[in-house]
Amino acid sequence: MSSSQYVILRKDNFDGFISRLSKLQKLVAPVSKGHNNFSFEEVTSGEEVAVRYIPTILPPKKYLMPQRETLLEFNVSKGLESTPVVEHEKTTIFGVHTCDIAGIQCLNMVFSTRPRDFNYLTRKGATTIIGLECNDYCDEYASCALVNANLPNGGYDLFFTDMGEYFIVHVNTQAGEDIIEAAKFFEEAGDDQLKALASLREKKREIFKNEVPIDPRKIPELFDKSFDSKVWEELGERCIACGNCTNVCPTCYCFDVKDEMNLELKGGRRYRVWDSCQVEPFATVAGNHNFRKERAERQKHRYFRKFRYHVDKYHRLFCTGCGAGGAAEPAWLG
Amino acid sequence: MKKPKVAFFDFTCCEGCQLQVANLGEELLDLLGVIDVVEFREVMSEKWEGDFDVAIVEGSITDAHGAERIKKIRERCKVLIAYGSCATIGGVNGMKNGFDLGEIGKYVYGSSYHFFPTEETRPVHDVVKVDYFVNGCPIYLPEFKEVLKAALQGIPYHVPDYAVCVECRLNENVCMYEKGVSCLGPVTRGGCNSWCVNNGNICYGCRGMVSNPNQKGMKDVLTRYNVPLDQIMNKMGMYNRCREKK
Amino acid sequence: MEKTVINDSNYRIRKGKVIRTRQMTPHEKLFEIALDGGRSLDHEPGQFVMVSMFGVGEAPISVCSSPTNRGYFELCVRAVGRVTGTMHRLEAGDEIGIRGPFGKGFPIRVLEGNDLLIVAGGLGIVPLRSLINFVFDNRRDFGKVHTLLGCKTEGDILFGDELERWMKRIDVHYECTLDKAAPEWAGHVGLITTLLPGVHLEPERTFAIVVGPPIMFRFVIKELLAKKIPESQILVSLERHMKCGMGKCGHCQIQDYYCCTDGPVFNYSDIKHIKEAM
Amino acid sequence: MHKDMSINVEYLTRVEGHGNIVVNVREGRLEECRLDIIESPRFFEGMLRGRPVFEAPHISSRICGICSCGHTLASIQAAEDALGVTPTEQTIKLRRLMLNYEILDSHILHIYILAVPDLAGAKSVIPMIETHNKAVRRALRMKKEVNNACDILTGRHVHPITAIIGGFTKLPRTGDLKTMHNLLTGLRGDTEATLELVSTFNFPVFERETEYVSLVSDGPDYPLLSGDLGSSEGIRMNKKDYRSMTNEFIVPHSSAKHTKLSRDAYAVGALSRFNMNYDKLHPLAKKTAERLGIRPRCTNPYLNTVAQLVEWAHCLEESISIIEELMRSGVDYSQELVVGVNEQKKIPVRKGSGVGAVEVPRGTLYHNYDIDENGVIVDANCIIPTNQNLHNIEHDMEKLVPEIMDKSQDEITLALEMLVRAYDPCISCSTHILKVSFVNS
Repeated sequence: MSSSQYVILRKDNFDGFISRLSKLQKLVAPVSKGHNNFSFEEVTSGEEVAVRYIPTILPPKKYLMPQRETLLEFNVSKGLESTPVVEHEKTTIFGVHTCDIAGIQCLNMVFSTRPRDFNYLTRKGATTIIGLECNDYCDEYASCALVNANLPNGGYDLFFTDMGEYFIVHVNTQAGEDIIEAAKFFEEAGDDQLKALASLREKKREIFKNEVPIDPRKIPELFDKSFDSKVWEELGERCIACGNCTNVCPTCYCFDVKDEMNLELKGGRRYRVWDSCQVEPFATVAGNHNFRKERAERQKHRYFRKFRYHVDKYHRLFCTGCGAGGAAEPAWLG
Repeated sequence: MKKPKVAFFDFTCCEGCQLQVANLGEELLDLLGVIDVVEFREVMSEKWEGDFDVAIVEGSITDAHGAERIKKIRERCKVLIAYGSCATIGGVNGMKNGFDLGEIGKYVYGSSYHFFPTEETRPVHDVVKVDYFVNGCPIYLPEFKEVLKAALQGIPYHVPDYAVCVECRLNENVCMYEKGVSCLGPVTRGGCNSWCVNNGNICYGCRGMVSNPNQKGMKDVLTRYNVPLDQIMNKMGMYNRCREKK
Repeated sequence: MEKTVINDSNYRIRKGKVIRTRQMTPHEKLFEIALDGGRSLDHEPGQFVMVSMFGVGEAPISVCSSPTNRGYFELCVRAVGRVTGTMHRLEAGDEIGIRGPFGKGFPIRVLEGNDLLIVAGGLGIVPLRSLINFVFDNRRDFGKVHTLLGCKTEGDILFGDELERWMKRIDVHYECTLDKAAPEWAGHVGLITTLLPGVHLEPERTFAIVVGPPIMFRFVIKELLAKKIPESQILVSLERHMKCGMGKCGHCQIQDYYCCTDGPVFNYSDIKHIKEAM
Repeated sequence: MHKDMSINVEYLTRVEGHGNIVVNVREGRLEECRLDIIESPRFFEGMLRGRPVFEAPHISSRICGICSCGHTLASIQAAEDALGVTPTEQTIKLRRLMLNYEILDSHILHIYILAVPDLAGAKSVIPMIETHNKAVRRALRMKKEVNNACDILTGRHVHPITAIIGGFTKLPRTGDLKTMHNLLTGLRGDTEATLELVSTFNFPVFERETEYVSLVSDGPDYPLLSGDLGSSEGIRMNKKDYRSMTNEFIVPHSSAKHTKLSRDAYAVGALSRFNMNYDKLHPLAKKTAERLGIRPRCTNPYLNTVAQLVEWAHCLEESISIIEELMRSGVDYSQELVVGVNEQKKIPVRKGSGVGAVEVPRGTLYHNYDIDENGVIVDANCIIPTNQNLHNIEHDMEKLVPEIMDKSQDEITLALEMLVRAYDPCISCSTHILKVSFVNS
């Protein structure tokens, strides 16, 4: 660890830092919604931020890939006119856990793969990510150690670790450094503090153990063998096809493209919205043939997308072990 | 292009859906730029004798007079849109079907109950063919606009056939079951943007049930949260009573 | 929220104009389309475009004309959904939005110098017509050409006039079978698989190209393998729900593959283990 | 001049619900004059039996889309009365705001879309888009803005979501208060323009003395949400005794029941409230009244529309004050409720009977429930403002027709239609709720 990359933020400066940050550009962070539920929302002060939180109802992917975004504006009143657009807003996301950062890294891979998705990439460029370390498991659904997402592994501009009296902050990018510069609350980390961080990480290795008794490298192979397994039918019987599991998943990115006319029927917009492979029409073609008619087939598809299909293409699992899918729905790969 | 003639009609209902349309505000004027409203009793004195392109119908059919009237309207229009729970699923009027019609008549009107003949409540499509449905009590305006535009463009509108939970999760509401109260979201058709849960109340099922609910899965959910099935069935009886055919 | 125009957006629409239309059957209509500014589509046989009906949506449509036709291309559309239903109202002179072409078409360079066995079921003739006409326009590049067509009834046969011309050509072997035929029908009756035994071919130098409804593939491919055509010389074109055409939206995913970017034309040897493919 | 005349205005338009006016004149003498109600009944009171009282506000809101906030509030009040629940001060404040929104929304709808076309000589608001575009746009805007404010507080205006027994399921955030404040203060200009427009109209000249009924109270506020029942003949009683106030009786031609008190008929609504509680109006509302030349006691029923505009000014200013108070004091979010249908018994349940009496746009609305020890409704009764006005309308017509007999049939028809419309009758809810009560038996 090079000490120049680490700075300290004392806890009594946290509120000042958050309010300063919120004045630089739109700032979002996890906030409590009661009943042990959290969500990323716009904040302007430190007290609004839930520093300890379990995975938010929706992952922070919603800022990079909004639930609904306009792709094209058109006018049909005198000949066809259409303009492709991107909607974006400079945004800082504070308090992103390593599982959600891993999710954003997956999305970055998908949307950077040619043909590149300029709507996503524009928004990615406008987003600053400030990570926040989990010193311990957040809840019983997490399996981040299985997929190696419990420790920081890039994908952020700044990374905060809660050390009790203070946060130790890893400065990873120029954008991160700019924030440190602009908010005058940081001091350089000393050796003791770096040592404390190292020992915290050491302790984490004791706490976070692979939650599922399999070697993660064997997962794709295991899935290859399970394609015709009965387990999918059991899942299908319990699935109510609500689509929650895909909506809350940090790596799910499927979308639908729709048109909307203005009321005077002269112009309108083409937009995309999140879609879910779990709902019936997802794989239905014109003429009503559904390529995944059964809930069991759709659940299987979802699991294979997390653990098998994308491994060859993107060289990584598309599960971040956040446990959100499991929390949203009782059925979980056990 | 000639503007399509559109007429609004109401049957047994609270007329709140018409009011929702009035709540479009100045957007109404955009709408009036592309359609020709020929009958809309609540805001217009004008009457239209001829045929029309689109009939927008609110309310349930609850007596013989209503049944005759809706059949005549169907004959006069090319496209019929049923809007609001009363029209699409019978809605709260359906609660009446849980009583003996003579008994409920006497309870409300006393000895003169026979002046007010009534029949079992029916949604509009149980009497005449309906081309488009706008569910909800009241209608959700963004959806109404989508349906109306689809009707004017001559393209189908597919009522969402997924649970309210889908939209509720996207709105990042804390699940009502987690708050300790039961909610009909898991079995009710979405499309309302989880309007009631967004405002801290539960879903009462006003949009009708999803067409292919996983009953076993649903029972699992109820068991998980210790909700008795009859409590859910009683709630279903508020809007969805007309599903139960004698 | 800022809104910026992105010129390199993948969702940019190219404007086209309907030059001519022809009602082919009660359900299918043919559109001849020219792109704005006389530019050519530059597609390969087997590729598709996303057609925009603004305010209604987009739908993937196979290009059914050969790229040898310059200055225009053709789409043959069955009215089954919102977009295709609306398309049927278009007439000559109307404008239309086009994205694409998208996907992998038939590998022309690989096919050259070989015999071709083209098997089309129902609407499968639409993408294949692009290939067939390309082959005819470059007839010397290919060996023997067998074309087998299966339809439900006589009324479902598309491009009937062209088929008659193909029938008359001496450099092509063409046969058509109907599932159900009127008594006056002179041709074959029965499933398309019944035509295959009658085709004489040299399997090692023959590429079989199969396009049809999902149910057809399995039976036809079984016959082809029985005829000793190598797995790697069987090509299929698959249909899936598509929204973006760029391997992102997820609708057309077939296990490891995205039909829109990895297909729609696949080599059978690549997908034979893919259980969801056929 | 002796003449025979028969007027039958079927499906009276531009009022909510289905009503017919029937007038028979033989040899210059009025033989018959009545308002038929031909809406199909809905049996709400019957349907409420057997349902948990916690569902009552949701269900009875569906009696009428126009007054759904009013029905919700009357229903909540009756239920809380039966259960013995006392709402907090904050809840009462927010409920007053909610009721104001409803009155604002309903009055502006009535003034511009139902009444102004008659006064401007237009068939309806539709042709006025051409002839009075600015006014139509203003009307739609005013309605929309009030509606938007109401959406913030109640989730939506038509069948409100957040108002339940015990309080609110969602309370306005700081930003919400600010938005509502902006929306309402932004309406002051439009209020002025409306005042100018209405002051150019010539309302029909017609007077008939009648009894005016509304809520009354000893407090300083213009009583809308709570109070005793009072009449211009000096009667005052507790809301528990509402049946002695309304004295419902059946008339053969109408599916809505009629009411009377000291005289043959009595009136409720904006004009009654104006006559009864003028002193308690906001100073700006009084000023509005002065500028429009209306004074208590006003006995021209056509001027109900003017009284509505006075009330609009009052409710707008009072709403702004309530919001400003909340902005100053802050909102106590610990009062936000999670109740569902009270399956967790968070609100204690007991056997009892309760009455709700609320001034809704068209007059005093009563809900009355008897509940058993499980909180299930065993008896329900609702009395609707329009019901109470029907008999008064008929008496107005009986006096009016002979006075205008020399006019053409079309003119008479229009005068009668305008009269009925001036009461802003919500026939749809009045028939939904008919119930015979057996007070004397």
